[in-house]
Amino acid sequence: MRRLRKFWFVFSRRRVAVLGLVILAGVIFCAVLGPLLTPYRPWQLAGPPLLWPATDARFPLGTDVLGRDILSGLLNGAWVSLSIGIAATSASLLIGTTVGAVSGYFGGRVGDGLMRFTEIFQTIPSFLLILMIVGIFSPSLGNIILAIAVSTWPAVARMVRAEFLSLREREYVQSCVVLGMSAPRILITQILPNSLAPILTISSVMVATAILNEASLSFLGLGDPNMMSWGTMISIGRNSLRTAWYIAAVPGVAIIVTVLGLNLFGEGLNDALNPRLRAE
Amino acid sequence: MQIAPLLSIAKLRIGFAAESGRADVVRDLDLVVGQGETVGIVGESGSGKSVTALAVMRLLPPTTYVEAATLQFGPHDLLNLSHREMERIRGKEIGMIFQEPMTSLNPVLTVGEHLVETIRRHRPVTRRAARIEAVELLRAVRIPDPDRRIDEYPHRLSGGQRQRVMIALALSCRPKLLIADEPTTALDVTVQAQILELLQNLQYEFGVAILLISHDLHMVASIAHRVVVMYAGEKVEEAAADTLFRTPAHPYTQGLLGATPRGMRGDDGVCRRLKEIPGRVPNGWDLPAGCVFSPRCPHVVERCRLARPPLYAAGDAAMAACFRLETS
Amino acid sequence: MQFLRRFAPLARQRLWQGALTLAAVIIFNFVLVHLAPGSPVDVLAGEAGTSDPARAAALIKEFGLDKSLPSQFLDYVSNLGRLNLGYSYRDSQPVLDLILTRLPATLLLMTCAIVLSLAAGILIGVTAAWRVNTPIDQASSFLATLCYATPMFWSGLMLITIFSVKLGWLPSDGMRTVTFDEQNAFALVLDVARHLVLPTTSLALFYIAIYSRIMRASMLEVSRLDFIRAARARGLSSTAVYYRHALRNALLPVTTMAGVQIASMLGGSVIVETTYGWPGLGRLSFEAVTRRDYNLMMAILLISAVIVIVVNLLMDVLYCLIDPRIKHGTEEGR
Amino acid sequence: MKRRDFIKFSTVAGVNIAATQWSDIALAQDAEEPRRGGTLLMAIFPEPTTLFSGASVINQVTLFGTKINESLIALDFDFSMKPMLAREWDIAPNGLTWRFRLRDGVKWHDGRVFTSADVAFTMMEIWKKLHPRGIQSFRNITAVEAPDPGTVVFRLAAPIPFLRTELSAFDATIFPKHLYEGTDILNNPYNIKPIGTGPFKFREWVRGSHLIAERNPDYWDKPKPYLDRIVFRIIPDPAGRAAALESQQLLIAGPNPVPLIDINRLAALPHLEVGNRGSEYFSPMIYLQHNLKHPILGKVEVRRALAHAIDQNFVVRNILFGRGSPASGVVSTYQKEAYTSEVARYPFDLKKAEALLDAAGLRRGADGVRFAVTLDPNTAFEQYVRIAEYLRENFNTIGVKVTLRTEDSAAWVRRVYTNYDYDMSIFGTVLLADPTVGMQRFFYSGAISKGTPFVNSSFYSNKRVDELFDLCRTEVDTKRRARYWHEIQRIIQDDLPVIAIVNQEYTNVINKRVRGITVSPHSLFENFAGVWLSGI
Repeated sequence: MRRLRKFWFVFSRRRVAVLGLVILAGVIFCAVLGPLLTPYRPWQLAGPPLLWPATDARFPLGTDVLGRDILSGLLNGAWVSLSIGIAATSASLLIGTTVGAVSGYFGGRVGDGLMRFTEIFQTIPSFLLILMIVGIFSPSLGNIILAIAVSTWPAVARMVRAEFLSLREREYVQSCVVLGMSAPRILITQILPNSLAPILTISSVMVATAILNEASLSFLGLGDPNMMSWGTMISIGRNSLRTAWYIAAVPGVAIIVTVLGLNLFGEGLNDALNPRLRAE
Repeated sequence: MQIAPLLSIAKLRIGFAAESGRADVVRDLDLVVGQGETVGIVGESGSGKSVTALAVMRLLPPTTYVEAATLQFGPHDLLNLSHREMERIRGKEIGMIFQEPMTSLNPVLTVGEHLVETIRRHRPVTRRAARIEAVELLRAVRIPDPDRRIDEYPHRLSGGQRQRVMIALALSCRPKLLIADEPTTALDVTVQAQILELLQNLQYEFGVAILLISHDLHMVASIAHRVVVMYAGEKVEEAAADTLFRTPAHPYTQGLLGATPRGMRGDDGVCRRLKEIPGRVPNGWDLPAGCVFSPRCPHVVERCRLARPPLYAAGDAAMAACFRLETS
Repeated sequence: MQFLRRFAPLARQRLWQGALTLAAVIIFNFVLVHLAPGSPVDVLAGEAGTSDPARAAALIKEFGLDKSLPSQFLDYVSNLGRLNLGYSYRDSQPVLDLILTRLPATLLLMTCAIVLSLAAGILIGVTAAWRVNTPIDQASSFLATLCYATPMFWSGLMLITIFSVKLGWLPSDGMRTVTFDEQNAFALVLDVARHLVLPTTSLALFYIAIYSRIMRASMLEVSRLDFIRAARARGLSSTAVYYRHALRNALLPVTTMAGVQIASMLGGSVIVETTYGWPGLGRLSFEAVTRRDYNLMMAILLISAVIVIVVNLLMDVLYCLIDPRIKHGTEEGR
Repeated sequence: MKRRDFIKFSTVAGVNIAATQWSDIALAQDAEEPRRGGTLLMAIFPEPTTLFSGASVINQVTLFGTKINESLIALDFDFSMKPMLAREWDIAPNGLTWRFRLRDGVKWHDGRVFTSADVAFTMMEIWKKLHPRGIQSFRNITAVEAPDPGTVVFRLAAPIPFLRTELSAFDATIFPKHLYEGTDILNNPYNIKPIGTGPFKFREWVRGSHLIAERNPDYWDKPKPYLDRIVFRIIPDPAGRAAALESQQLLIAGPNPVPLIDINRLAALPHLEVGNRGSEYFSPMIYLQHNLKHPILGKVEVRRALAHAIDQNFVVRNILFGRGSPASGVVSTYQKEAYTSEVARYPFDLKKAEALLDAAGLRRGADGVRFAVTLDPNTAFEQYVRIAEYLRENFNTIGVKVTLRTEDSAAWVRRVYTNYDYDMSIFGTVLLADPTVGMQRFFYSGAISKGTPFVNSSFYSNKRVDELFDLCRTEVDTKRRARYWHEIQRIIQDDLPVIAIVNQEYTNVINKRVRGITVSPHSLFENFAGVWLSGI
């Protein structure tokens, strides 16, 4: 418990980080309790189309071209974006950590080989890769998550490899080797826990990037058509910019706020978990 | 012989203003450095010696405060100079060199660029003239083949050479005072000797006063005319270098001398075990009442814990802050 | 000459790495692209309305889609050797010509975006560090995070709504107004510039945020180093210390990051070019994907990889220029 | 709006065009004297892949092609023939011989003289062999004779009632024999820099940016053309086009160039005119097609129930924004000869739909779902996706769980027309003036052909309907042909392999400075010889 209090002490000192946490909590609240908060389903043709926000009590944020309630779309979008973000990030973390750990700890030709493989993903622009994958395979939820994961795990791999390379030299790891501990056990029980801090920090930024990528995909028309995500809402509103620009603006603000929250939270996390800063 | 005072400091107080209140790092320090004189300040780390130097140069971070009765350097009252005037003094009137030569030079500028920049900062000199002068300076600090070295980048020079460049930089505008904050600590012994010898020659050549700060008593004593011993932010003893060695008056100085190998050879030529001073240097927050050295002083008496001893005379032009010297 | 001698070994090492990566990219592309369910003939068939099956079969034969994948790959690699990136089914012209017509637009957009993002990023970063923990600093950091969080297409839409639709100051589409009163060079440049403003801003916003944060952190880091205090001890004015000493050293991490960001910026250009109808490679890549134009897709992935490798090499050169400690490929200082 | 509409392929069968609907005032203005000069800025989207309209019917190719290459005859608004490259013509009473007198003094853009040999070559080598519609509609033309350079004679094995409309500029533009003969026509270099006899010559094609057609100084119909040049600006994004029209960087754009939501707003602008002239020729419609091999959709009661669950007025009001009308059957109201309204009707009635489904034994499950289907809308136009989203909701309320699948055109064509891996699909189609050319391919069992898009992929085959189609193909008497059509419509409307959702209007947005557009039902797909720009 003491570590938690210490963590909270450092974390809460940065007002901005707390703001991030509050935003994140709000988004999660909307995502989870969304359906209970509004009477309409996101796709439901609930009212007259093209209602401006704050003109009709039933639709506080107005309705889109087909009369769908934007507020329930927003809440549902929170669920979609967060779930895609988290799913893609965890997949990416899984692949990235394993590759990074293996190539960091064992090094040598295997390590370099793996790094050469991750380098491909550095040279191919990430969004272009996502576009190609989703464009080629049908744009379903699974494919979007796969595409984002495939294009972001190399960053994790590189970071984890650096962590493992440095931690590998530490005495306590050497002593485990001397004790005859098997390599996987050392990796999982010794080195991984100590590199959790940077992994945790980068994961919140990755969720944010995944949400941005998903929104861009939906905007280009490559989102999952049965999922009312924020990107889809913006692409629906794209053509009515002149007459009803709020349809595209409102979900855009939702994306910005969420990504902002995630980033601020990530910064707070970084300071709180980063030993050097914690000492100050 | 009376030396005209160059730097005179009276009742100097320096501290850090943290949220939990103010903590004095240096209290009531009096110090005078005469023209062409070399004064040493000795003390363990945390005794406030480096802070004092930085206070003179006004390079302390804004979270600190510096108060003094007098902080006079020649005609200048260093306490109240404006920011711009202080910049005029630094480098021109007072030069300074630091402990870490490896990181004291800008890695992306050549040695020559450093020198030319500093020279032209203080004197209206053309770039080409400044460069010639720079080569002369490098030769003065005994850097081999200065014509080629001037275009070298810092990372290609050794520690000793870089410290020589720092000295050249500090003396580039013929300052009246050179502050050397632990100049040889990071260097190995052989190079240390060369640097010290260089400092002495330059003092003779340029007539510059030197304020030498170090934790190494013998190194300071070897070239300083007068030595001040500081402990936990206070001056506990001041004396001519040789007097201090022969008859250390303050128990802390005796302890310091006892803790160095050279000092331990007894009259019978037998080396006795090194004596170390028990306890730890108190920091600014929890200072002991009375004499600041009392918790660790072997001759401590009740009075020491009650009041702070003033500076008593201890031999000619020497003083120490210990009640035992009080000849009532 | 001295610089070249110093840089040559690093260049050789980088080019060798680049070649290896490029080979890996080629294989990866080919595999990825050929996993696609639909085939271009469907597109062409779809395109030409009611073409009959015989014609569809002819198309498959003509474009070699009936051959086995390995043989298609061999053809592809051998063509690559002869810089023939294949023929675009859809646009009835060699892919290379198609890309070369669209490449300049993307390079122009990206160069402007890089210049703008570096310049603005460094400026904001330096001022934020100079006035650290003052309202200016907090505001600029918050603003930077805000720009970082803004999706490029959304900022694009909003900029179009404000500057093009409502105010009508700037065009919302394309690269040039196609008119025929012979434009002199200056008018042409001005015209393209007007078209360039919004797309460059949209693309650069994201990177201004990144560079300003890195620059600020780097400036604060460098300002604490010894040689800065030594410089001030030599009486150098605070601006001289700040700009000549601190800034140049603080630039190092930014140039490294700039190299890394090029790849993602090329990805970002896909979105910006689609939003603004900018006739560049980004939009072409999107069209290639939807048209399932294999050769074009592979060529674009390849060209993008080449661009990234070349630009990274340039960034290394820049880095060597700034940081003398780098020599013979051993990056001591980095 | 599905973002991909900006890469609109005309996966609509044939062409979707419309002429401008002029109010009477506008017609009066035409009486003014036409003015020479000026550049007409026109939108073309998406970027064409070739400019050879001989082997392609997608609208952007024909939009450009009709300015360069001309046809034998043009159509008046009542679909009667008007002279073009053919001065006059006579048709044998039995309709098996069509003789055309060609205009003399007509030159190709490269200076060579236009002769009957060019017409013969184009008919036999291009229209009959390569043109997607020509292959079917000109099948009965067995020979083309060119007795002298000024005369060409078509010999027919059987009468072709719709030959009149097929020979118009839209489907049958003539190509220079001296440039195409003996070459691989599909890859002929002139396909991307066409040579014709038309009022404009090809000048430039900058990929991703624009195409330019320059004025042809020695055009046969002096003093036309009035314009100096036409610049076809490639603006892929509908909102971009709307902005360009507003800021007069575009003077003319169609069909359906801007988001439908913006149409009414643009119509209100003083300098713009929005009309749907030309829908008559193309009679565009939006279909919901079922895959009859699907176990549940195979039952006709299910299809009838679904028909009752569609409120066509909602679609017209909220998706087409009034630019269309509810459809009573699979034939468009514009095809006056063939259209009949005495067919089975399925008014919007959710209760009835549920009753029909219950009657068909499809009870609601525990989760309220009777059965689940997938729906593949074509993504060329935003409105198809919006309609799919609307149907998903309505079908949901009557217990039919719909999963939407959107993919680009390649995958859609493969799914619906090659692998038949679909349950329901929504797409727009153009039925043209004559149903035999435009509509038969969807319902004629002979038209089922794997891999060919926009044909019968619902596997609908009805012996009686096939017979009637065969009769229509050669029946010259219009009354009898109409009777066949009426019967076809009644049968189809009972079987409902396809539910026709709406007649879609194709609107053009034209700047009021542009004059002389209204020449024929093809509107934008005319050669623009008579078009000029007024100075206001």
